[in-house]
Amino acid sequence: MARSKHQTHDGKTPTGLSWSLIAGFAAWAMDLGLSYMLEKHSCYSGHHYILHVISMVCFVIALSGFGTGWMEFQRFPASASEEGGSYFDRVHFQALLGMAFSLSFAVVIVAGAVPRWILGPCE
Amino acid sequence: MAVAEPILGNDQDTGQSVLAHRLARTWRQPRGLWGWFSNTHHTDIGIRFMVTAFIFLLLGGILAVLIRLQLVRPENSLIGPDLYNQVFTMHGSTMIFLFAVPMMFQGFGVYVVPLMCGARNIAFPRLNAFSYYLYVGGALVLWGGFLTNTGPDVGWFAYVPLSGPAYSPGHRADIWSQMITFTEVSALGVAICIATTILRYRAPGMTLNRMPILLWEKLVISLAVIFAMPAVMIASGLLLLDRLVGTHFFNPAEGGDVLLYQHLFWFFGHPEVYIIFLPGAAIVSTVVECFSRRRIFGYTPIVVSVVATGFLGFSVWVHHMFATGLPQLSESFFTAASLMIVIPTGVQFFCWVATIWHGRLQLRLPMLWCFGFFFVFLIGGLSGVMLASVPVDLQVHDTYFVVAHFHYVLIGGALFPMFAGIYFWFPKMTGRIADTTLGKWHFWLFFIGFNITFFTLHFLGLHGMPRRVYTYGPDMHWHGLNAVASSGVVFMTAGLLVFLVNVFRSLRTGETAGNNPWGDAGLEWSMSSPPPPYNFLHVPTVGGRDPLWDDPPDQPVVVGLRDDIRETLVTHSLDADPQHKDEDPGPSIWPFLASVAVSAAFVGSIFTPWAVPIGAPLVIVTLVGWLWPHGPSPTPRPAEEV
Amino acid sequence: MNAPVRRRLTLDVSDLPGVAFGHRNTTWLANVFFMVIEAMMFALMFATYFYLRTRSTDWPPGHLPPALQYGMANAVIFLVSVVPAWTVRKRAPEGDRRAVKNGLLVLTAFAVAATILRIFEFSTLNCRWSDDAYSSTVWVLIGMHSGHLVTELIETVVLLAISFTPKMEGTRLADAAINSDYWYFVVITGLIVDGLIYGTTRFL
Amino acid sequence: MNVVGNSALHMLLAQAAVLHLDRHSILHPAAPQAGHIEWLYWFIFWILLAVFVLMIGAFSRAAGKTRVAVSHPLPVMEKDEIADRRAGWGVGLATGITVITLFVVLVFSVITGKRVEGLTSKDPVTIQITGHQWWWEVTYPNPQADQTVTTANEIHVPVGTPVVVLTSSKDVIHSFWAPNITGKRDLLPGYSSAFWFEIEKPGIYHGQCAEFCGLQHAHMGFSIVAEPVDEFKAWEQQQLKIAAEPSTSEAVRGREVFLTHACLMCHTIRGTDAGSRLGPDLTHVASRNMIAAETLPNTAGALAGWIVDPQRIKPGTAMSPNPLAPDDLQAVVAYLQSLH
Repeated sequence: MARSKHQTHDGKTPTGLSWSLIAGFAAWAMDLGLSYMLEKHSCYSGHHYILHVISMVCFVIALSGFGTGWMEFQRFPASASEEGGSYFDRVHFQALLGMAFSLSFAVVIVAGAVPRWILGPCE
Repeated sequence: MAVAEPILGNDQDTGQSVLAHRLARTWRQPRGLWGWFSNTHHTDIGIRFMVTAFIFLLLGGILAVLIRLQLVRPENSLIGPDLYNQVFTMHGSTMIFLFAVPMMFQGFGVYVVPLMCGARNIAFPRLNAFSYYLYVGGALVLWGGFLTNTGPDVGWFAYVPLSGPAYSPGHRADIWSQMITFTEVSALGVAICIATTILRYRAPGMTLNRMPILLWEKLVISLAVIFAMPAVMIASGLLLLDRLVGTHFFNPAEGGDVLLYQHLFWFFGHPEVYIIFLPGAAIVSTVVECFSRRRIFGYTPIVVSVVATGFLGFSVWVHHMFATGLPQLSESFFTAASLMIVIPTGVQFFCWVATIWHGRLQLRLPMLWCFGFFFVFLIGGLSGVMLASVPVDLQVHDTYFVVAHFHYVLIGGALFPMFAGIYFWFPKMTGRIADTTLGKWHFWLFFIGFNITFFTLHFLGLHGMPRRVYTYGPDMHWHGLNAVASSGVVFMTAGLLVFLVNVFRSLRTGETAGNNPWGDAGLEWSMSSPPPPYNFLHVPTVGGRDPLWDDPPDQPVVVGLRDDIRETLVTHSLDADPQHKDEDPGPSIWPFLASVAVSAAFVGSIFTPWAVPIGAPLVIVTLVGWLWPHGPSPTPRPAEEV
Repeated sequence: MNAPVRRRLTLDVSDLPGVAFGHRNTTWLANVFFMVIEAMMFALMFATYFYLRTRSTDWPPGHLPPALQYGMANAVIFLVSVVPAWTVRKRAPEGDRRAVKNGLLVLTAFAVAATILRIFEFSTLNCRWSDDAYSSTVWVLIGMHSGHLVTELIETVVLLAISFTPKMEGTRLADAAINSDYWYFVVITGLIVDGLIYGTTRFL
Repeated sequence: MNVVGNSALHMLLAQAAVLHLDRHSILHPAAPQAGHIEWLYWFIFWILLAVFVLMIGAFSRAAGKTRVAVSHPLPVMEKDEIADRRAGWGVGLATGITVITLFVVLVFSVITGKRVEGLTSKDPVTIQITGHQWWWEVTYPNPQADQTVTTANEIHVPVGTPVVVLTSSKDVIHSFWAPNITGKRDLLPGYSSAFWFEIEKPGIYHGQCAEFCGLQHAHMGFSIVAEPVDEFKAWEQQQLKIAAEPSTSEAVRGREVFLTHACLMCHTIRGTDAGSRLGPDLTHVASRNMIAAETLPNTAGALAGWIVDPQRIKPGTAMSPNPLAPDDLQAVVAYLQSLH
């Protein structure tokens, strides 16, 4: 059996990987949760911009996940094919997933921002 | 020495058969009635889940026929309002809790996942068996109640205050709530077994980026179950407390709140839809790959889609509550999320088209059902886009348009893939191939009947027919469409009968299957059909995403697992490196006894709170019996830090 | 690994250990899933508590806040009991059966004390579950936690019983370590429930 | 998978069905609120139909192009970089179009929602609807108690005037829905909410409870009578009066029967001793077209049948059977029919 250890580990650890995998999800969950909770407050207090700030901040957080994913994707090039069995291949694949998640959830956050531009928080 | 020798070329046959004999003796399941209740092998439990769930599909189907008969003409007096309310509640509860999840998630998952992983058994086989008996317990409670005129009559969602103590006296709603607890504990138990199996029991080499799509989906579903099911347990648990001991969670007169229940219920209820649909998508991906004769296109996009669907499924629950008068902007957030969840499903559809487009399509039975799925689920998904829109939803919500929509989604997303899966794994489960001619009759009867019935319901909804009415007046002009809808039932029933005939005939006279009749890539096709009790003679290793297609004939196998005890190999969650060895706990009667004790406590608590203090010690005794270490280990095993 | 001509390539795992401690243990993983399920239930009950809070103008509605003495005593017991749990968790992988036995003994004592105090705690909540939605929530929260406490007590007693037999080896030692993880969970949720019941009724 | 046939069928059935069903149909709006929603429905419908045709076309093309008719497993195809790249472009393009389409649907949906909810007025007609198992209590609140109209199941509104509906429920959750007018709104115990509509065309529109509310959920209808402003005013004035004095001797006897039997335990007839609010207000019951929440026409026969055995007509209803002597029954019916 060719591989049973992390033979190409090279001491590299994917530090940004976890962030890229959770950033999109966390940003979107934060966006939905905060917006839902603060909508009434935003209406009563008259600070209508709060909801826009939330969606923009969360959008940036989601993109940061894409950024760290991209960095790991570059640092861990796949050896031969995207389905290789080495540690590097696996991290490479995870970085790809991280980038895709971050980007997908960034799109969802944009979709959640659309109604804020059409409706006010008091509607 | 008990360790299996590597197989030598010249002695291959003798070596294999000696090893097979030893493994068969070690992994044998006990026989007889006692043995039947002690069985903990995943293939047996998986088939039991499927057969039991299928029986409840038929029972739920009979209720559906009753509903369609009652509605076939205005002011029909076939069944009165009391029975009708029980019938539609039982239909929904049976189909969701006793059929769809146990079949699609538990049944297929328990049977296929360990085989696909290359494992000798599922992780925590006793918990798995316990979950099965608990599911049966819940099913018996619900149907026992119904047959003694105590069937729940408050809808499968049991909204408060209608289901509360003031408006539903008696024990009907209690039975519903307790049945929820049974089936949810069962689903949670299996979710833990399946998730652990996928994370720890994968064959060496099956790294994260090589996991078959079916395993990805089952992992996501297991996690969705783990996060979603607690919500319904809380909802039904608080409802039960309101009803039995006089708490006031949902009583507006005492500071309780009726919308709280809806939030809790739908926080479970919408992920539930994906818990039912994703196993179907997993089967479709597997079947499409096999019968397109090429590797599935878009492995990574499909994986991303599946995981994203699992997450997004938790953010759309409020679209069931648009009519409650929440603020418009809040509702719009959920419109956005509900529309975005279309994207991952769309991506999966596009990848399936691309796979077929660039493959060589063999339209065998499982693939035919996949095409049925494409057509039906597509319509259901598209009408779902309408329901995501708040204004349109406010009109069609709680009408037959929604009934049409979710039957397209659930029958399309679960029943069609289920038949694809049954025809696909039938050879593995039984050793015989199901008859193609009968299978085609089954498909076309069912497909045509389904569309007659449920496409018609869209129009009924648009013309204002609300759900859950036991009758309607002749002046509403709904009878024509209702008669058309009811007529489709004839075809669907005929289709199901043909299927049953096919199963029973093919079991006896079907063409024998061999190991791999379809030439598929999954590890489950590498052993004889049906699989031996130890599944794999040698635990395999894997060198690609499609093991039987990618791996060379001399792909290494694992040796060094003992064959005199039930030893299993535990590998790394991400890289699938061998880590350590575990011992399968083996068959035991205790999970069955524990489930009996738990069921008795649950059912008793409906009638008296004393059932809890009396039942709890029994449960504890059985659990201790279950977990108490039996017999000495064959050799003392040193405790080492790995 | 080299492959002679007629010999099939193999991956030999006979040297791998038969038991693993910590996150590699499969039971550890199942225990994490159990804790996630229960954490989810607690989280939903917390959400229920705050949701009902928004539906009422005063809080607690028409009751005195729960009396502090037993709840606080229990909080102290929870905090101190982390020590034996930590000992068991640390010594079990070393195969120190004596330390594990003693640790489980002390842990059992703490769990029994906490359970007894909990009974008194119920009598000083200043409300009855059937009074109103607030009281129902407080009782269910603390009742749910008591359920976990008793479950954990039973589990610890069973492990303690095993630790008096020769069966306390290998996997059972790993189970004892996992039991400590679960005790941490009981302590953390207990402290959060205390904070909710005793804190938010006074300061919110 | 006959796509064209399917859509044509849809159109045909929609056309055929609308002819009869326009009294209770989403597709026959009588108010701008339902009109906006109907427009949005068709807007999304045509988009989805296009998507459906494209997808089924793609599946049919893929299947037709590559199908091989052999039953034994064919060898697996080699990896084909070029095919994969082309498929990648195809899937990417389709995904992009999907995202854009969904954003278009989202924007139009939110804008339509804003339009539907956008109606406000300083001087609306205010109607309080309270759900009961299984009928609708309708009041037109007024600061002066004697100027408050109370009726049941039949809602009169003036044409061309904004109407605000305030909702509440006495028991379980109900949902107020008149498809020709606007979307539904749940009536939740413990909550009150408001929504607006304005009817353009005079007529009688049907509505029904849309949230499952127990045994007689099916028999919880109501009607909205939209009439010109002056007719509405006249109706309102008539409703404000106390009950008419019975003019025939039979009706006088009927009142006596009413007031000496179980009737007064639940019903109000203003101007008499009957003042309970458990059941519908009967002060002007004869002015209504239907009884028992749109279950029966308001005729002498139906009234008599309903009074004697409501449990046969609407099993589970709160009204108990009244085994009156035949002439007593006739008298009560005559009295009720005099309450215009």
